[in-house]
Amino acid sequence: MSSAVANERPVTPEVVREHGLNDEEYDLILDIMGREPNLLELGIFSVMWSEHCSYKSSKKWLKYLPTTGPQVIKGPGENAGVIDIGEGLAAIFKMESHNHPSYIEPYQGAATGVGGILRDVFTMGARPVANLNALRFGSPDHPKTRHLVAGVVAGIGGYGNCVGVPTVGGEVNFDPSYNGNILVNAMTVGIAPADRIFYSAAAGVGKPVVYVGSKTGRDGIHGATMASAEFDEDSEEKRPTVQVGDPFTEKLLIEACLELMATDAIVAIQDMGAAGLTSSSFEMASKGGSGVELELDKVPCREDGMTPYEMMLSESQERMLIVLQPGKEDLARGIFQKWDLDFAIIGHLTDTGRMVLKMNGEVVGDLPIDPLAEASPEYDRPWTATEPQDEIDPASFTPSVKPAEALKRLMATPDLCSKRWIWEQYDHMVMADTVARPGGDAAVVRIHGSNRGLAMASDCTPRYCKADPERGGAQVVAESWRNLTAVGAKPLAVTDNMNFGNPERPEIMGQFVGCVAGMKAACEALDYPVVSGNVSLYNETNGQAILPTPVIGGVGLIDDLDHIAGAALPGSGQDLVLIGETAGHLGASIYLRDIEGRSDGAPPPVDLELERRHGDFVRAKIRDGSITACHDLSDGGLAVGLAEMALAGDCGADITGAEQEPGNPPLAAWLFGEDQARYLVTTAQADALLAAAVEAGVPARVIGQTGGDRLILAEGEAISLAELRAGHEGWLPGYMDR
Amino acid sequence: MKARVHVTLKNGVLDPQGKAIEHALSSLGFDGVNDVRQGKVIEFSLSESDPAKARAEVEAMCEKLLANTVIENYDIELNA
Amino acid sequence: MKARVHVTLKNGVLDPQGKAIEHALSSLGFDGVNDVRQGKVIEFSLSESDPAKARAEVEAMCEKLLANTVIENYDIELNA
Amino acid sequence: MKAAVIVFPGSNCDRDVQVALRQSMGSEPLMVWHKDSDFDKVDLIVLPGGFSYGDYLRCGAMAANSPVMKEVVARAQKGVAVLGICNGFQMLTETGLVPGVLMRNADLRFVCRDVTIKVETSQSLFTAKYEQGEAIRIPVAHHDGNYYADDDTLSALEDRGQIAFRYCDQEGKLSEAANPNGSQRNIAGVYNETKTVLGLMPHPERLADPKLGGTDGRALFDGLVEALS
Ligand SMILES: Nc1ncnc2c1ncn2[C@@H]1O[C@H](COP(=O)(O)OP(=O)(O)O)[C@@H](O)[C@H]1O
Ligand SMILES: [Mg+2]
Repeated sequence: MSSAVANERPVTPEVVREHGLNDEEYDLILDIMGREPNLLELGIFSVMWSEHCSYKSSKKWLKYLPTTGPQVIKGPGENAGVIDIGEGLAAIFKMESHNHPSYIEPYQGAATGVGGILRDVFTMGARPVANLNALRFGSPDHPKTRHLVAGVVAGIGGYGNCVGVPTVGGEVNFDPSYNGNILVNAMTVGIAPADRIFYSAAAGVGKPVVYVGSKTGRDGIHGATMASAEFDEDSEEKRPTVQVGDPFTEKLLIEACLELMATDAIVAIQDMGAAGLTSSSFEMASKGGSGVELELDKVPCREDGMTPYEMMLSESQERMLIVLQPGKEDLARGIFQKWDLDFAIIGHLTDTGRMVLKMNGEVVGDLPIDPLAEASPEYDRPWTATEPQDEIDPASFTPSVKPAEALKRLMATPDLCSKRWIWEQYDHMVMADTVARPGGDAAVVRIHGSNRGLAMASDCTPRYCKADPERGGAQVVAESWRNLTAVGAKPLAVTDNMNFGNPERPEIMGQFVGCVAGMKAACEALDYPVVSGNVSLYNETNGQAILPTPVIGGVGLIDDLDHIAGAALPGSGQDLVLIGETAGHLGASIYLRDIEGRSDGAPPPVDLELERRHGDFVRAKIRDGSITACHDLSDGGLAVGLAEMALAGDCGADITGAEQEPGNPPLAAWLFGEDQARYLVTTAQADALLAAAVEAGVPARVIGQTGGDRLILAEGEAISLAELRAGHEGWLPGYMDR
Repeated sequence: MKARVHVTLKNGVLDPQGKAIEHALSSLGFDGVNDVRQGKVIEFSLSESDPAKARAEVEAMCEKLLANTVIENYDIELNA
Repeated sequence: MKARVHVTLKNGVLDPQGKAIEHALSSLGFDGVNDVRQGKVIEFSLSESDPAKARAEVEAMCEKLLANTVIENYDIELNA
Repeated sequence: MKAAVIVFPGSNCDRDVQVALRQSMGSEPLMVWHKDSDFDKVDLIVLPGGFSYGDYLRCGAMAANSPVMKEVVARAQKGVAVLGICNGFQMLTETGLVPGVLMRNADLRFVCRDVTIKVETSQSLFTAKYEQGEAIRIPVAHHDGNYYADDDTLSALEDRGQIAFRYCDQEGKLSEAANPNGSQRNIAGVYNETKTVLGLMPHPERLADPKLGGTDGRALFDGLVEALS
């Protein structure tokens, strides 16, 4: 090999270990290469085989998830999933984690997380139309939490607001298990013409490989391997390089790429995400069954003297790799110059099946593509199932406080309080198509220029997943489906973000396996396939794992924006109708945890057949106009759901007396139980609605009426909206300004 | 005592602001301007009058709040 | 030639960033910190080597772009 | 009426205002790329919201120095109506077409929500379709909307009737609570001396369609079309 690498570090066992490769993996490398790799080649193996890029621990299980359906245009395996939304359009979406970088540098970590997921979506030809974010922080009492919340939220806003894509939804939980490992999962939804989707598979000998966007610096070298290594106390000391995002350049890159995509110049396109130039060029060639030769001295660099190793492993942001049709170079160059972006032809496709890297004409790296991709390790890690928890008999305990007091407290807890302080820092209206803003069950974004819309939401209930991974996994999917249904949308497909601890521990691997099983069952039963996703493992600090957190981002379609529902009570004089059965499941509930200080018990069972029947009924009744407001019941049960509706509509309600119906569980369980497959709706035509419910085999009953400025809960006990609002709206700003 | 703290991006860290300023200056016709970097300067008065103690205090402020040492350097000037 | 430009708010112009830093420092337990002001520092290299010409050029940059003289002052340092 | 929307690198409300103008005009506004300084004669020039040049250095500062802005300033001086929304307002202050500056929000946070603003006068091209004193609901979305000018300038603006809108509560009363960003005297928008140039922080184009939850912004565009046709 050439002199360009002569003065790089020799590959010693220590260097191999620093690259996160174990002995077996290194033996495999020797086998594939037929010789010892140099440092550059070793670096490439290390990122390609990192957990982050190779999914080596999760691959085996992810295969079980259903990924097909008539609506699916492209399932997992590309940059993002693609579904058909009719009228010649496709929705393209994905969720991705930026957990570790956000813990180290919350603003830039979260910002670059948004930038990365945006690129995954527009690289496929879609104009991004919405962002969502699922956040998990440590205990509010932990000294770092406030700073992390402030930084992450500012970073998500700082990037999304500048790029001009509305951030329309998300979720936020607090739990001590995230003290040393926060979760920042970002999701982007885009829309593209269904017949103009761009893929990464690149074929055609001699076709030019083009680099566009920002210049390459020494950013985040080894970021991908960092994202796969467990945290320990020194990781803060090591201060690994964190990338700085440039949303302005991203905005230009979006416009330039979409402009180029409107021509027929592109053969393949791929964003440079984790592992930058390495994984992008590798994937393009590997998927296209071709080879690639790159001249690294042509790579636009921000700094002098960058080595091939640094260029190949840099994670500088806002860059894309494109394979062009020969002869289209000038057209493409013109577009990128118009947008003041770098453009450089850095190589071409070959038919050798190898990746050949040159620097100033000399070969500095030469690896076989298919063997490396195929041999990428896959582990069947040992796992142990989580011990089931006991069901909690709702009659088995005496509540410590009266319902009104419990409700007041719950509405002001970190998990259930209003997240307005967060979403008001996000521009959620830019693009002027946000029909339902943050605050409801799902955001609704109009498909530009039409009267149709997409509904989207992100969901996960980690405490259920911890108590019973399989039930929890199913519940996550069911809740997502319910949230879309509650606005009147037809749920179409999901993206997932599997956040777990160290998979080398059997109990953690067991959580993963259980959650996947539950998700599989629910996705199948609800015709709600997984079209894209992301896995983030090793979320632990000093052996303390996070709660299993498989986040689901769901997307649904609304055919007619004149027939949607919101959660706000629509005014006085309407009937409140509870859809679904209330057995009063309190196991693993918010009520038990936050009011009674217990986190034991089995989570509520998920009956997927009922979910479907109840949801289909509710959706049909939203569409025919008989439901005037709708909210699915989840965390905190009926009482919390009702309170949220009342606050959103600034209208009270009276449900006293409903608790006495024969067969009801004890009071606390009736009000706060978290039974699934339930919705609370309002209607001006209760008789017709109940009759239709009977016909559809859906349990439904009138539990009260809207009106006034108080909630009258049970046994006549009342609480004013003003008091509820003060706590609900006050907790987060109060916490952050302290 | 008066303190002046400069907080600048570490070498090699992307500075989008600096890049944009460089671009704007050149399109305004200012040629020959290179390597533009933008940082912050924070000035304040300090009741501590012992120079060594003051420096230690300001250093602690930098580490805890004023700079993000993952990507930024800081530099402290003190004046009586 | 290297230039360093400080851009700071004029006296009397309220500085929300400075105020926020002051508040944050005091809640971190740093007492006796007052009059916090935050400004910008812009550093670059300049091909012009004549000091007078360089200063005039940088002054023009400040007037045209780097500072908003309605609320900001600027201060130029040059180093060969 | 003919209108042009100037598109800067980093503009992101250009399409939104294009849609609102199209709705009120019944025809397409011209979309002018910032490098294109000799665009057709128009009656109205709109500087849209967004993050021109990333809002790096100071919001609007780089756009204000771009070649197309020379042309905008020249036309404004000849009496062509100019509407700067949000980032466009920041550009107007940076060019000096309207007085004052827009500083970082007092609480340092980006803010996106509906606010109510009081129409200070209906005697302008922009507000003829509103009632004087009316409180209208319009969204804001900005990080740097904290309007500042020295006291003499503020008083002069008030004397000459150059204040266009002020943040107020739903009853039209000015209060600190209704002020989303710390602006002096609750100022949300100002005119130039001839009231042919308006800079305002809130986004009327975002509530000009009942589907988006309100139409209070529409009268601004309708009024312009009527006045300039
Ligand atoms: N990080 C966030 N960003 C934007 N919106 C958020 C965020 N967190 C919560 N929200 C919004 O707050 C509302 C309530 O969230 P959540 O309680 O998780 O809803 P649900 O229980 O219906 O899933 C939703 O509209 C959601 O989009
Ligand atoms: Mg919900």
